[in-house]
Amino acid sequence: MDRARFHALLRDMLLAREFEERAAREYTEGRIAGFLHLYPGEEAVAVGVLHAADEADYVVSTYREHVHALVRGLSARSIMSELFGRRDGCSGGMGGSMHLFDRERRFMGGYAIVGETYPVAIGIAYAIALRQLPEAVICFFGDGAVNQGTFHESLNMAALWKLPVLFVCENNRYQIGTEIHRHSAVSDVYRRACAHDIPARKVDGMDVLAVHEATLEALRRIRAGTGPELLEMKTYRFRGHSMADPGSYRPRAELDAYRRLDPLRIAEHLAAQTYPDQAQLDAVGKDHIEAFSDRLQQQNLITHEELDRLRQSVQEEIEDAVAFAASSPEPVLQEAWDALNCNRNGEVMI
Amino acid sequence: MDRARFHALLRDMLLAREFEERAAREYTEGRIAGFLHLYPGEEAVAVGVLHAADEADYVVSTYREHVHALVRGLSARSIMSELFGRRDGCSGGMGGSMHLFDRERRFMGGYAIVGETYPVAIGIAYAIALRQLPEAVICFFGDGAVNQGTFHESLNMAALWKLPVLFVCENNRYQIGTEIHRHSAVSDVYRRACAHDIPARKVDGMDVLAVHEATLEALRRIRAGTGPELLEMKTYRFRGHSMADPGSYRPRAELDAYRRLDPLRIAEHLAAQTYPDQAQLDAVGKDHIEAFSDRLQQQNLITHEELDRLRQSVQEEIEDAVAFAASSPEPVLQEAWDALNCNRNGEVMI
Amino acid sequence: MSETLLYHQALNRALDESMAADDSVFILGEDVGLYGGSYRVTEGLYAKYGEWRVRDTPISEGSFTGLGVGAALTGMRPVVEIMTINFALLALDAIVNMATKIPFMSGGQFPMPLVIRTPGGVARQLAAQHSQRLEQMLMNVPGMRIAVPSTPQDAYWQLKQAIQSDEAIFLLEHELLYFSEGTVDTRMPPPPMHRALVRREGDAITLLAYSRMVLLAEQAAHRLVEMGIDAEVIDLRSLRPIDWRTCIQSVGKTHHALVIEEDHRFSGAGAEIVAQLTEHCFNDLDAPVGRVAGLDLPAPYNGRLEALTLPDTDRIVDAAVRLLEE
Amino acid sequence: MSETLLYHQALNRALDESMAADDSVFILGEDVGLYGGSYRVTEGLYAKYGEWRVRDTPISEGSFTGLGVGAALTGMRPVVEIMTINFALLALDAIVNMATKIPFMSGGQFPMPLVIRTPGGVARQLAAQHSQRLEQMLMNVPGMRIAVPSTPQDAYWQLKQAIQSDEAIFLLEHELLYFSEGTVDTRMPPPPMHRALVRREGDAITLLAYSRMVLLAEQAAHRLVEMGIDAEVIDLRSLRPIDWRTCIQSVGKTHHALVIEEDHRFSGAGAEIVAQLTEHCFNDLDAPVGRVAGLDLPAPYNGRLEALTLPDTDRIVDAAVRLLEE
Ligand SMILES: Cc1ncc(C[n+]2csc(CCOP(=O)(O)OP(=O)(O)O)c2C)c(N)n1
Ligand SMILES: Cc1ncc(C[n+]2csc(CCOP(=O)(O)OP(=O)(O)O)c2C)c(N)n1
Ligand SMILES: [Mg+2]
Ligand SMILES: [Mg+2]
Repeated sequence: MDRARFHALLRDMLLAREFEERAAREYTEGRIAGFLHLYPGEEAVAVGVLHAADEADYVVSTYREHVHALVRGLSARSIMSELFGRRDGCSGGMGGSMHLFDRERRFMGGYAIVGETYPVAIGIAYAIALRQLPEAVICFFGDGAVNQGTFHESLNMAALWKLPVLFVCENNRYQIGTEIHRHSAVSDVYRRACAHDIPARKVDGMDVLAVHEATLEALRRIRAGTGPELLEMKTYRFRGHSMADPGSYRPRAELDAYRRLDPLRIAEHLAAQTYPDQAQLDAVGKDHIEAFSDRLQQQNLITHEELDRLRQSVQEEIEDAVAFAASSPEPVLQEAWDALNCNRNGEVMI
Repeated sequence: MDRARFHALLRDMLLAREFEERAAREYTEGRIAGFLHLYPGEEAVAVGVLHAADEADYVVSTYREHVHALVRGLSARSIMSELFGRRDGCSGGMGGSMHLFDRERRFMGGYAIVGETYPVAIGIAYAIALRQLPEAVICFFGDGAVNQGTFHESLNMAALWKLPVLFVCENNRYQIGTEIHRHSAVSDVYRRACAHDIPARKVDGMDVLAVHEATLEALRRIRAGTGPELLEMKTYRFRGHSMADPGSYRPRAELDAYRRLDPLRIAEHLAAQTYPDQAQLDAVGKDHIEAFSDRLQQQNLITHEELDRLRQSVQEEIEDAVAFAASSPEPVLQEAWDALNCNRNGEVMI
Repeated sequence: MSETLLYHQALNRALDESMAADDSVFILGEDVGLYGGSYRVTEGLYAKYGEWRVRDTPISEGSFTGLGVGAALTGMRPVVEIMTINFALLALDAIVNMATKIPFMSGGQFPMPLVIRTPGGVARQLAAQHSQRLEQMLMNVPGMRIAVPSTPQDAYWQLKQAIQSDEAIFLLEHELLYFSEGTVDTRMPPPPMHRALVRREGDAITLLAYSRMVLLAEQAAHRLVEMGIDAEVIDLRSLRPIDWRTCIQSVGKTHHALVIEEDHRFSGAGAEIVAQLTEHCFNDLDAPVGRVAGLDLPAPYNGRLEALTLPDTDRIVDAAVRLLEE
Repeated sequence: MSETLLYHQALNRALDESMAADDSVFILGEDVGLYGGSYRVTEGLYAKYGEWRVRDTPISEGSFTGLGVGAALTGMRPVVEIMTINFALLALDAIVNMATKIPFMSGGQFPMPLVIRTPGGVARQLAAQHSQRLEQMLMNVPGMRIAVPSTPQDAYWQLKQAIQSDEAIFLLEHELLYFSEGTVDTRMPPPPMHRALVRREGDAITLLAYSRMVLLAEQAAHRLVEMGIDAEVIDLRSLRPIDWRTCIQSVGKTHHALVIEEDHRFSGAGAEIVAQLTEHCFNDLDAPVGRVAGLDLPAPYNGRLEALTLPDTDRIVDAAVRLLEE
């Protein structure tokens, strides 16, 4: 087992948490606007999955995609700048939180209309298959998103033509305020793949190693041309759906149960609350990250000092990203026109 | 076993065949226009299913719905008039072949955009469930139609809320010119229902009694409130997709195989043709209808004379329908405006 | 019975009263129930009327809108909430090909007592996919009516009228109006749903607007009055049909007209208004009918750029002044 | 290299040449392969290029159009056939929210070399759900280009240009034009894709039309000439953008303009044309710009009624004469 790899996984989880919590703060302070959907609680999914991807693979994501982008290698600077709406943002300030794009890293976008990631993913995969390249597409979506018609439409085509797509469901059990048993007749998402004979399984999405292993295996088969697969990651978001959502639809008992996933059990004394405040989140939210770092320590894969250094460097990186974003200039209107007409190749209209 | 019921099934199959073949002739002669999708080969499905329905049940159908309407009790006159575009048509000449409606008989329309029948059906079923009535909705669709997103969207909602819908797939193995293995990863449609835990099975759609039995059972459960079910009827259309389609995409061997379903085996000497001409259709097409009438005769459920009389009466009924349609007046423009504004309740605009 | 209500409360009141009065009214949409609606329009109704009449749906816009169509065929009066208009593209087949065509195609057998309500317009930095103005798309669809309330009173009136109507009605609310306040009289008999209302009388120029743009038009009118220009403000209230008579009367008096719309300018809702007014008032007009509209650009996320793509009071005032100088 | 070709053959030629020249071009849609396309546009290409480049799809318009978008992101040049425009409603999210917005939202990182072609317009008695004219819906969408060829030559040119372009282009063909014949020169350099062309010169009135309506406009012009009215006919060829300069020049000469569109009149494509021409030519116009358009009624199945809902030569001639009398 590779020490460096473990550190990398852990660092990205820490970075992800730090990035998101900082984004929340910047939002509250008015430097980020619009809709902001955060990822705390789900870090093991993005980190486990994307560390299994090759550089040549493509990633298609949703509006809850900062962490996907970050783990994929987009700099915290370019993402934070995008959230700030600045010129140095990865989408030039035009896209914002829900529309991060990076051509170079094959980060093919965050899509904000639920269900759009499937067709985009199978389209990229179609191009790969047509050209017979050893590449794969990773397609993220939520549990609510599987009720959009494009899910089955796209799965059918992917299976029919054996397209190289890994469908990754981030099942956090909620479609905004609607719990999964109230939005889906079958709440095990992986079981839906039976309709198209697509190999599928569920994975503990709070365990970064389980996620990572499952993804590595699936991608190996997919690149060999055996067709699409689906992984359902059972996970949970600690925050509301977006910064606009207080999350009051979640019963206390449920939140408690997920808190108990935290091996440090630091959450228990918070049980009196129905929804965590900032301090609680800081404590509770770390569950799987804390668990993972504990495990690494126990197995001597990381020392206390190394862990501290990781934490330190992550904080510095985010600090730097915010400073960078804050000083990045705002785009001007001509840049918006240029973005729109990027594909006009200089043709003059009218 | 009820003699009268058998005769009724047989008569409707004969009527259906006669109606459709006559419609084809009228189309060729220019009295019917637009798209005309015919049903020969699939009669056992409509007849078996709809004879199992109650008056209070609702039927939602596609553009290939003349026979559904006919078996549901719309007069041949009103359907033929509609195909002729006349005032006495069941849709007043506004809808045509693909849009037959009859409020009184709860024939809730023919829909020509593939995949529309599901939401309409679950909407009616929702109203039934909300009012807690012992009624059911029968929703028809083809094998090609299951790839439309609304299929899974609607099945999920039907299962989630236990809506009283019987989903009936008329799997004739073709989406126009695209054979089922080229349009669906899983070609047993009934297996797709696993994605929503909906009870589903396949049925020999060339056997009217099998269809009838399966439907009776399913409707009994559905009316008792156990939720939706799905029946996949394996069937075949003898003609092209519509009158505009010569059907040259179907391999001879396949057509031969289906011809062999005809117990009279009168088809075999036609094997040299790739697509049946009218005479062949007349001969071949009768397969399951001939088979069924043979069986009734052998079991002494019908006499030769009775059969002849049925044939005779069916021909007369169609003859009468055509004469009626031909003499029905054409609608005038004001009637079109009235149809559009049927729901305006006299409110004067502007 | 006048009260001061927020726009979303006025809508809630209309729903509540309609549901209390008529069992066949039910609501469905994403998070309309337990959550109370993303803009609080359905707050409290789930507890009051139960899950069958206030139905939380999966994310299946095409099918749950179609579900509304099917239910309406049986005489129910569904009120479908599409969470925002941006998702209505997924339901357009149900709206255009089903809801608006069935009454016609069935030869008039099936009325369509269906209401589709949805928040729309450009809110604040929601970026290109969440800042759409799709009213134009439905304007060309026979069998459709489009109501665009700009005040809590109209929100209350028009939603109630829409629910009572047997026609398919699209009620377009504006995301930035939900927390605007206004007096709502629940007793006063409402004007017809599609009647345009003169919000301010004047004789120098007619400002025609709908939804949130009415507020901007009124502000602009105040500024214009200070400059000695007496502007008339018309709130169209309905985009299909449009109450031409009220518009034409006004232009007959002012001889100048300016349309203010949030739509992208090219082929937006304003185009039809300009076309019709020109046709009907050609000889009355001293200058071509003007348009102040959104730029032909998707909404940028960046806040300053976003603002530049939209009409504002300054631009309306400028355009009015220029029009009068022509 | 002039040949006489049918419209559908001209399209087929454009596809064939584009596919031969560039490996990244591929076609997908329902029955485009083995079957050869429901209007024969893709005939022969499946055998020639194989199933990966001529892909028969399931009935999943939303997703296979989106598949085209995804493929275009990698630099492929997909040509998506939507079997008829009536089914495009199911693909509007892919078209509007994905294809046209990605280049913008990504800050210009991703061009969109995607072509969506589809037969549209009113054919013969296909009834309300199959007789739609949805071009209007796309006109208000920034990032979209809409080409509307009326001749085999334009069908050939514009489809080739569309495939070569890096922008999202909607090519609207007309179901009643597929079997119309015309000369196609495959060597001549084409005019810009959006350039309007004067089909007939005249100085009394400008008839503006697109797609099949151009043929009616030309017929009407001949009749008008016989009546001593020298009409100019402009084929717009593109609905987004519209080549205003050509239109304005013509109106500057004729002082009268009549728009002929198959659309429903209310808020159809013609509205924007009237609005712009009025704005730009207000002082040149001797009468308001007129419109001959479809009735605001879904298409009835009955053939006589269907015909009554559409523009025909008589109605164009009448409208022109009346316009000149004003
Ligand atoms: C088509 C569409 N409908 C509705 C919405 C509004 N919406 C945004 S996120 C969301 C819930 C999605 O839930 P899920 O797929 O489980 O993802 P999660 O947010 O839990 O990560 C909804 C309904 C949308 N963006 N797109
Ligand atoms: C959404 C949509 N896409 C395409 C079509 C064109 N079309 C009409 S019927 C048909 C095939 C349908 O096949 P299937 O569902 O198997 O029914 P069948 O015709 O075999 O009865 C197609 C593609 C349509 N009407 N609607
Ligand atoms: Mg979720
Ligand atoms: Mg079929």
